[in-house]
Amino acid sequence: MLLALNNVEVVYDRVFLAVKGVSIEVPDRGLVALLGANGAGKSTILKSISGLLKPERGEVSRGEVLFNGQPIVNLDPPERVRMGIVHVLEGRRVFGQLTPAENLIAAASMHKDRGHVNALMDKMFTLFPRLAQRAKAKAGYLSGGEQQMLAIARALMTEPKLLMLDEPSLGLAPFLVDEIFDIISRINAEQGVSVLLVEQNAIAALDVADSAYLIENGRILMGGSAEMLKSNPDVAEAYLGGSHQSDYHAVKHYRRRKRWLA
Amino acid sequence: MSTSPTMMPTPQKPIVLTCHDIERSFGGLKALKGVSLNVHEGEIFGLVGPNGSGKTTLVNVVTGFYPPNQGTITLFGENITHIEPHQIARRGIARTFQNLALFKGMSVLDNILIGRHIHMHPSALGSFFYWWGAQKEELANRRIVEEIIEFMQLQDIRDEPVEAVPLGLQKRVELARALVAEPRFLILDEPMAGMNQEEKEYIARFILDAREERGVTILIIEHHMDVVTAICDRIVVLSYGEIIAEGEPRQAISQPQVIKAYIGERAAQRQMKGAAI
Amino acid sequence: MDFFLIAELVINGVFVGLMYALVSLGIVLIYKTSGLVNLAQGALAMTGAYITWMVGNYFGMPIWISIPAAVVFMFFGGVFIERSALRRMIGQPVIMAIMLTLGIEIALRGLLPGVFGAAVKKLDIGVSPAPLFVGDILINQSIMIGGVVSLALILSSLAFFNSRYGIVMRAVADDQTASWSVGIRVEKAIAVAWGLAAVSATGAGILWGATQGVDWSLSLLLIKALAIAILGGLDSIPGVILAGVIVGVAESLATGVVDPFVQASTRDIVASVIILATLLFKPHGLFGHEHIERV
Amino acid sequence: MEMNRRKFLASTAGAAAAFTVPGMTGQVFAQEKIVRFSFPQDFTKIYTFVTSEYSQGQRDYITLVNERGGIGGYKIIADVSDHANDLPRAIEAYERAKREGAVLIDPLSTPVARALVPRALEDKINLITAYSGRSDAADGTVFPYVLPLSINYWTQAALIIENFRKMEKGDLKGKKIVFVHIDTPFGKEPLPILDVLSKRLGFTLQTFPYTPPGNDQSAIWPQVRRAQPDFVIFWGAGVGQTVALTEAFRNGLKMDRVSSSVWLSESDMDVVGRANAKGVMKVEPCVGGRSPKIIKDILSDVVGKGKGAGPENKVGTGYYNYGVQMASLMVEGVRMAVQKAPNGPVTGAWLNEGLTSIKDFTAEGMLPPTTVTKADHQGGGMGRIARWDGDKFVPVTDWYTAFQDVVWDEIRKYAEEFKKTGK
Amino acid sequence: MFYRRAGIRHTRYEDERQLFPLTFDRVLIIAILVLLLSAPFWVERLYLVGYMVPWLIWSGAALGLNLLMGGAGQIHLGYGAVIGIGAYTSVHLVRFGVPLELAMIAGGLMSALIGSIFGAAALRVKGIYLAMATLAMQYIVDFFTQTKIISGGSLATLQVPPVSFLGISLKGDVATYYFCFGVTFLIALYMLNIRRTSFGRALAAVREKDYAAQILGVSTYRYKLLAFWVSSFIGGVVGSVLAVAYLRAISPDQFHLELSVQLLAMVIVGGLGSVLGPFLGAALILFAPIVLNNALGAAASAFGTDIPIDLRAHMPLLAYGLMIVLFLLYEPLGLAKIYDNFRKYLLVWPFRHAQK
Repeated sequence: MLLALNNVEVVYDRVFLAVKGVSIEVPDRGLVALLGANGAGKSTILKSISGLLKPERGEVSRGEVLFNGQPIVNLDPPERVRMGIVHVLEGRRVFGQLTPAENLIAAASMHKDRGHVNALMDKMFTLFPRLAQRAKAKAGYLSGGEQQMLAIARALMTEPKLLMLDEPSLGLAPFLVDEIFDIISRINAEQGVSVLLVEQNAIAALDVADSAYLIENGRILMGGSAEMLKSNPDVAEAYLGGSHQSDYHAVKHYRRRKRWLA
Repeated sequence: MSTSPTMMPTPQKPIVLTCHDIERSFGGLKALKGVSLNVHEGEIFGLVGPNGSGKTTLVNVVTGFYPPNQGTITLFGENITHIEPHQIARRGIARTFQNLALFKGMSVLDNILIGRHIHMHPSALGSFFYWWGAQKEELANRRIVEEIIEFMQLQDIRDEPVEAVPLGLQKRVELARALVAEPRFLILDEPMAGMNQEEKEYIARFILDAREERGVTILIIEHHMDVVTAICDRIVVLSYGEIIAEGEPRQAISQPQVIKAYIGERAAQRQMKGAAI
Repeated sequence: MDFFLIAELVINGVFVGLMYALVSLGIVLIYKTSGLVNLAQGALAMTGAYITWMVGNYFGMPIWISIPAAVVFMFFGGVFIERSALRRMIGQPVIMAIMLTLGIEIALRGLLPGVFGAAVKKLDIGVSPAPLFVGDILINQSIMIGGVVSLALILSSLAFFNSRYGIVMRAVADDQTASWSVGIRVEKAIAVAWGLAAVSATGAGILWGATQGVDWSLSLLLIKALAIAILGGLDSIPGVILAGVIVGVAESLATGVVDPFVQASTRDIVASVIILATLLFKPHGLFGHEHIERV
Repeated sequence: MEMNRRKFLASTAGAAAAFTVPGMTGQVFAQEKIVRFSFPQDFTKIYTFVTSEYSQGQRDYITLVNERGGIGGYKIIADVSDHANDLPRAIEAYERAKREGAVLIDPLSTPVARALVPRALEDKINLITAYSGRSDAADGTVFPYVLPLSINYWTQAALIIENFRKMEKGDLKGKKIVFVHIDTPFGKEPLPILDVLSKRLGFTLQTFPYTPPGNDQSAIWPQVRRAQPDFVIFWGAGVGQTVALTEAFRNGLKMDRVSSSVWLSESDMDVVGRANAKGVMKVEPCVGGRSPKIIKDILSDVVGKGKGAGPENKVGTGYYNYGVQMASLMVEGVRMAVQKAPNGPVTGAWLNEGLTSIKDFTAEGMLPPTTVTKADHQGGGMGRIARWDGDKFVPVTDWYTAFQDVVWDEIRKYAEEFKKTGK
Repeated sequence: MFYRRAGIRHTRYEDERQLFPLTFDRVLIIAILVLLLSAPFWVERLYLVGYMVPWLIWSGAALGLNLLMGGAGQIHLGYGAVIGIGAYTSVHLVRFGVPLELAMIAGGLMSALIGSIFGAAALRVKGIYLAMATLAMQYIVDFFTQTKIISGGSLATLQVPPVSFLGISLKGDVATYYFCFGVTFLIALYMLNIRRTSFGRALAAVREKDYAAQILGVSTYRYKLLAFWVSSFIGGVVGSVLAVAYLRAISPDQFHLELSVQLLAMVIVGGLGSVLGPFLGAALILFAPIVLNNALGAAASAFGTDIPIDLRAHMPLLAYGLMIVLFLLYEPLGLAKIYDNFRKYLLVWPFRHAQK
């Protein structure tokens, strides 16, 4: 197993428990999705893996995070990146004042060899030809899709074993969503990079993922293979708002009325 | 209680809020492209759509934080398009925020008391002559606040520092702070984000009660479709700053363009193929 | 008004402004990387000058040894300040960080004169004080060399920012969390920024110390440096050069043109007026592009 | 570090322990006959350039007196502390001094002296304001307990102008004098005197203020140069003085036509460059260097015995000697008081009687003949001009005084004003 | 044991809204007031005039600054200048023959007026930028205070004539002490009252989240300006007290940046937003250098230590700076927080945990 979370708890500001006893596994070369509503704790789980809780005054208060069998909870984010974990943040967060090329160089701070960095950059530009075209512009002026590609390319510069993506489809046009998800599948398949994907767009995510976990209110509600989840009626209920099966809606509605308004 | 969650708006009911052809852009990005809608008195009006579709921007335009680049907003028949938020508050709007905007370092009670601001007469000199000035007003307003505290069932945590209270309760405190201003129009921005089923039900109940007992018109942004369909009278679906559907909730969200923009492209394709979900 | 006088004031103002700009370079470096304004920058300049003087005087080293020694010492001094103090200020209100740097400023003003004596020290870097006239215009050799050296140092810092590590530091300036996420050692980059800020302060301290002598009053360079940093835009190095020249010339002309009319020294409030005017009318400064805390 | 080590005499600091053990020192010294002086001074802020040397001189002289058995059986205790030019600390020091029975206080700071004036007048404690404080305190009728005991800034300005007049063979008509000064109350103080004198003697006066503390005057001196002055007076302290001189030299001004007040020292010259500053003049209120007998005595009896209050190489510097000068005047005051009332009681009034009876005192040739009366607290207004020869300050005039009518007009004007509002 | 919340039940809002709802706190505060009021009868003059009077005055000023910084969250690096404006206005008026009572109010009003101009910057910028703007204004005010018409002639000293307050002459130490005590007491009482009224809550709302305050009907413009107005008014009144009761002769350099920084340090070391904090902070910042200086002197005499005079003289400055640094690093909430922890400990004693 490449990554394993055992019973992880995350606390913000020493008071607010955001993640409660979560256990997750990502196999080597696997593509795993975390699904759930806004604020369910998905991003927090990613941050507990990449170590980015600290700037938000959060910490893993219990449980262990194992990467390649090694505990990493006490490591700083840069050390984890050097082990092969990279995190593409929600909202892309490219370095807006830097050009795409500089974005890539900045992410290669762990490689001493200049030639190696150049080779990696060439690779990225072939993987994302649109970035090569705009290599001289400031990254802040790229379109949303281009920025997302840059964010992924930047992450790949660290030569990760595990690529974590937080809402890569956020705010992108539908055709771009497809493109991004295709790229993610390709990276997973062709380069052998394991992917841990956080998505609200559950259906799109389940389409590409091997397996997935459903997170709600900081807990894992359900986990299993993508096929299994897809066929589970509760998943459809929770993530499609009952918009397809009106009889489900009626049942729930009735139940709800009884509970809420009695 | 006898409210039907599927109560349809009666056309005769007067209009509370009108947005007419609202446009707003940030830098080069057009967040709202000619949005128009009406909210009627006594309605629970839902605003749904994917992240970044302009829901919160619209609410910020209505409450005066981002003056629109184009279009007009009318509240209770009065044009409020370029009015400051604090003046809009005095015209009967209250709102909550997507990412909690409680005042840290203060107790729950004080947080709710601030909600009474527009009904009080704060004065530097009045504080100086507390016993002859402010005390009477403070006590009178305290009574009203206690009513809301009871209504929202916040008695236990009244004196706790607000940041020490669990997130679900903080949401409730924020709702109490909005309600205590006795608004005629209440805007809730994702009041149930990150809540579990039980908490969601609590909030939904408070929302319905607020409408029922206080006659408040409510505009709500929410991602939990079950809740939206259960309590909203009408909804509007936004995508890329445009209204792509509106009407009765269940009907509105089952339209193909909504599925495409909100539920997911591939989901729509699968649905067309008739695959089971 | 005499044309030659104005010309002379402008020329000298340019050089003086560049020397101020070297102090504010450090403020900009720190603001860029960690988003806080270092009010101890003037005191760091003073410290750098004291250390240079100390190496020369106590160990009898020639100036070409004492300057590099002080630069190295101060680099690690800057790193130490960041490590031991400023790093803990992450997440604290702005006022706390401001106050912390003020506290460091006060402590340094107590420490250095306390240890080495309060009397003015002479720091000789080998610039002749003899008059140098170009026609009717006097070029102040000390500040001319100071200005040229400052400009060279600022330009080389610009060049540094295009190097690989420079790009990393700019990335940190742009988005700390994102930098962390791609494996940049953000703390190290910020510590390096502090080190470099201390080095630029040392450079300025040595140049000013050679002009005016070394004592606590070197820490007063702070206000000029702040004015330049704010006018330039707080996060812009080219801004520092232009703003430095503007502040230097404005001060020089205020002294030469305004003072005789008002019979008072307006020099000090030039910096203050520039700060205020910038913040009120163009809070981003001339070149600042980062998000400014506007209401 | 060795050179900067300054020894700290136990006796000088002893009373400071009183804070931790209130009343202790009072008992310890109760058996002895003592006169207590308090020297809270500014070692850390504005007056840093002068305080340590000045204080060293004061303490060395008092040690010398005590080594020789004191004055008429009285030992002199001097409490030294730092008030950092900060009023709460200074007032605390004053109140402590008062409680411990100090009869004299020398704060060596203008702002502190100002705040202490009303208190000292009320408490009848002798406030020494040499080279600081209010210039109008020379009027003893209005300020009975405030004693500058030295030439105030108005007199210093008058002495400088008189010297220029002598250099121009008695006539300044049509000459141009430039006054470069720090833009603080202290810097502006001589202006009224210079104005009156320019009218009376017919010279034109041009003034250039610079921003305190004066570490950058590069825009001032080009203007001075272009004004083509016959004489330049530069008026500041500490770093402002050295920068002024450096700039004057850089601008090619004739250094032998440049003059300063008393605030110019040998270490300033080191900063400027000893050779560059050659020819510069300053006002000397007492003899500088190690030639006076008192300084020689200190070297042999105090410093030589390891009881010096500071590094030996500072003995005999300008500011050190100012300290000795003031201490000798204070001690002379004690001597006169003991003559008048040998058994005390030692009070401020007792010492005041002594101080205002000092007559033609020269401290064995170190001072100009100084006479302090109940009316004149300035001591007669004598000083001289010395010129830097590249190595030391060499006197170029005898002790003299000048334009005291103008000075006293100004003194009375302000004293009158003080009387009107302050009492 | 006496310090208990248990068993205290308030049945009326009035009771619960008392300034000190706990009996023990009330007893404690009354005891302290009695001690302070009787101070002239048992405190030596040295400590009364040298310590208590400046402590009261500086505490009052720090309270005023804390209203702005802790209460409304606005940074101010030029409070010394504001105090100076009040001092100069009232001293000029008193010299002109205006009674002190009026002159104090006028000083407060003038400070409030000019202080609100400082506040205008707060409407444009905040955080670090506001700090810089107020710093710049400190220098600009300094420049104008230096002018002859304000600072008064070539000696630049304005003597304060003997004054009386409500018919009592402020010449003696005791009267002066009570005068300062009264003013600071009123300011402290005001601060306590502000915290339990809508005015104080509105300020806090502006401090914490100005956008949320806006939508609750709080005009951030208005309250930011009001905060500057009120705190400057307090600064002005304290300035006139400082001038007539303590300095007795004022000159521009008494109100320079050092004073501003000193007050800032008091607020921070004492505890942002606390009413108790400024009193503790003022005591520490004012007296630590003095005590240290005296202690060093004592050490020098007792052990004959060989401390160089320059070092000894600079030690208090060094300690002052380090104190600020260490407080910020180890207890950013200041002395008031330390006291609060202690009090909480007492509240639950003999149990260990106060809460959570």
